[in-house]
Amino acid sequence: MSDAFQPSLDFEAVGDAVADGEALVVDIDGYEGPLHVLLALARTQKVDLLKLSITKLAEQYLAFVQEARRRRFSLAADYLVMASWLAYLKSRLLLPRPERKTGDEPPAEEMAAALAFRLAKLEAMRRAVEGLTSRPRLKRDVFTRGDPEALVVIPSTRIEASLYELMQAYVTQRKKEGERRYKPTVPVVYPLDDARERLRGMAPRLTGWTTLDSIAPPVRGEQGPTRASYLASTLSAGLELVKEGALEARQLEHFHDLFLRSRRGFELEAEAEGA
Amino acid sequence: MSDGIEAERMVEALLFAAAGPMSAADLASRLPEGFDVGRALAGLRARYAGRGVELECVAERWRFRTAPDLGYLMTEEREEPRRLSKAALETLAIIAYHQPVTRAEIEAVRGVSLSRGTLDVLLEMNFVRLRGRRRTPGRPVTYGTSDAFLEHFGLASLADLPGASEMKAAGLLDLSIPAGFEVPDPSGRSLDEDPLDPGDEDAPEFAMDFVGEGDG
Amino acid sequence: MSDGIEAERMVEALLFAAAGPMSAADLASRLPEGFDVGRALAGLRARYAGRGVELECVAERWRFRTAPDLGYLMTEEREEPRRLSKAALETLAIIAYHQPVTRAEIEAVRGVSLSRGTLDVLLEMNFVRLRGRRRTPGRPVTYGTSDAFLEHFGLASLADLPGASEMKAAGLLDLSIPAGFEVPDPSGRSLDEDPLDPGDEDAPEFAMDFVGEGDG
Repeated sequence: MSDAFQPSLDFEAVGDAVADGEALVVDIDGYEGPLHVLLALARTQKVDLLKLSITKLAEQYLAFVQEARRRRFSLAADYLVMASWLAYLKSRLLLPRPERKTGDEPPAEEMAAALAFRLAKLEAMRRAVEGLTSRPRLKRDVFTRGDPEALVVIPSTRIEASLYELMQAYVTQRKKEGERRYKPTVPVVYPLDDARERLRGMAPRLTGWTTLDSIAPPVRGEQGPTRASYLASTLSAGLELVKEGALEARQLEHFHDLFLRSRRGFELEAEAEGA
Repeated sequence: MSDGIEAERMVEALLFAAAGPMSAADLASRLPEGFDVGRALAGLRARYAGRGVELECVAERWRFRTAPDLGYLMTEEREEPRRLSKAALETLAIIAYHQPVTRAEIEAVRGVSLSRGTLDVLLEMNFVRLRGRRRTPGRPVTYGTSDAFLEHFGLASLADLPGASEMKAAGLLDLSIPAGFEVPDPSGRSLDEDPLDPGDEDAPEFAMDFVGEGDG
Repeated sequence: MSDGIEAERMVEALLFAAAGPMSAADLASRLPEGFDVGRALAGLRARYAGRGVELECVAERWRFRTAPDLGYLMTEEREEPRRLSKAALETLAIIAYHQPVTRAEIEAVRGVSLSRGTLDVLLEMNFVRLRGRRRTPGRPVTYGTSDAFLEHFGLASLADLPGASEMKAAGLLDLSIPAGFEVPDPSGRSLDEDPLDPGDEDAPEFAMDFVGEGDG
C-alpha cells in the first residue's frame, strides 16, 4: 500500500467516525463516498479516465467540498481527508519536475495515475452494475415454467384411473342393471279354454290321424299369441280330450310329429265294423 | 413480425409461465387488444403436436403438458399412484354419465347401496362435487363431476365423455345389450335441479349422509 | 422417428417439466443410453429461438424461460424483486467480477467501507456465498457469487458477465496494479485461497463480522 496515497487513511477516518457514532454512510446529494464524487466530477471532463487531468479534478473536488460545507454543517471526515490529500497532490503536480525526493514517496505523476486507475476501476464496476441490471431478470423479465411437473408429475393424491377403466366400469354396471331389470313383456298366450273349445268342436271331424301342427290355429298378426303358444295350448287341450276319451294321440318316435284323431271316429269306425 | 406469430409467442409465454391451466378468456384478458387467441392456440397446438411437450385443453382451459409417451422419463419423482377401488370407479362412472344424479339413483343403477366411504373418497379426491338438489320430495342432493375429473381424464368438457359408439368401438358393448340401452348425455344441465342451498357443503346432516350408521 | 428428433423430444419434456435448470449431465442420466444430449440441446435452442419461450443456459445448466421482450405480459407472475440499494448492487458487481474477493478488497474498490446490511442482503438473497479464505495474514474470508446469481441474471457462466473480457483486457479487474493497490484476480480460483474451514459458515466470529459492532 502506498504510503503517499494512503487510501487506508480514508477508511481509518471512517472507522474513527463510526467509533465517534457519526453517520456511517456519507451520502451527499446521492454520493456514497469521496471516490464516487470524484468519479462523477471526472466524468464532466469527458475524457478517458486514464487521461484525466488530476489537477483539474482536484480543483473540481475542492470546489465541491467547499460548496458542500457552505450548505451543510459538516462533511464526513473521509471527504475532508480526500480533500487535503488532493490539495497536496495538486500542489506536488504543479511543482517543477526535478523535485526533491521525499522519503519513499512515489512521484506525483504515479500517484495521479493511481488515482485515475482507481476511478477507472470504480467506473468499470458502475458499468458492470448497469450491464447486470439491464439484463433480463428472473421473475421480472423472464419467467420459468409456472407449473413445473418434475416434482409433481404424479403427486401422491394422483389417482390411477383411465378413461377406458371408467367406460368399462360404466358399461359393466349398465349390463348388470339391464339383466337385473329385464322384464320380458308377458306374451299373449292362446288360452287353454279357447283351445279346448276349439278342439272339441273340431274333434268329430278329425277322423284320420292329423298332425298337431295342422290342427293348431295359424298365427294372426304380431299382437296375437305366438305359434309356440298355439301349439302348446292345442297340445294341452288335446291331451285333456284324450283323457276324456274324445281324442287319441300318437307319436311314432321322440320329437316326431304328434298325431291326433277323434276317438269317436274310431268308435264310429268300430261300430261300422261291428255292425 | 406478423400479428399471428406475435400472438402465438405471447400465448406461448403466458401458458408456460402460468401457475395453472388458462382459459381462452384468461389469455385474452392478458393480451393486448386485437390479438386472436383462438387462432394462436390452434397454431401453437399444431406447432407442438408430436413434440416432447404438447398443448392440451382440459375443462376448456389450456396448458402445456409433457407428451404422454415420455412420462416414463419423469419416473424418478413418481409416487405410487392410488388405485381407485372398483366400487369408487363404478360410482364415479355413474355420476359422470348420469349427472346430476342422486345417491338413490346411483344405488338404483348399481343394484347395491353405496358403501361407506365410496362417495367420500370421490369427493375428497375432488373428482365429484355436489351439484344441486333435485326438485323432488325430500330435495335430495345431486352429484356431478368436477373440473379435476375432466382434467384427470383429459377431457375438454363433459360432452367429450365417450358415448355408446366409442364403447362399442372399444369392444365394451356388444349385441347382448338390450335394445333400450342408452348412454345419457351428461353435458346438459338438468331442468329439475335446484342450486345447492347455502351451507349445503358442510351441513351436518350432509356429513351424516356419508359417515352415519345407516350407510350400507 | 429418428434418434435425433426423439432425443430432442425427451430433453424438451424433461426441461419443461423440471422445477429448475438441469445440466447436460442431469439430462443424460435421465435419457436412455445412446442419445446425444448436446445435439438435442443445440437443436432445441435453435428451434425455440425467437419464440415466446426460449432455451437458455444459466450457471452451466439449461432451462426454458419466457422471452425477455414479453416480460410486460407477466403481470400476475411477476414478483417485485427486492430492491437492491446502489451500494448493494455495486458490491455485488465487485464480488461477481473480482471473486474470490475479501471484504477489505470490496471496500478498497468502492473507497467506502461496507455499510451494515449490504453484504447481509446479498448473502440472504443467496446471490453471494462464502468461497474460502485468503492465505494472507488474518486469513480473511473471501466472497463469490452463487448459481442463483447466474440464474437470476441469466448468465451461462462467470465468463459471460457483461463487459468482463474488456475490463479484464484493460486491467481494470486486476487489482494488483499498480503496486499501491490490492487487486484480486477474478477468474477462477485464486491460488492463495484456502477452502473454508469446516464450520466457518456458521462460526460465531464470522457472524460477528456481519452483524457485530465493528461493521463499518
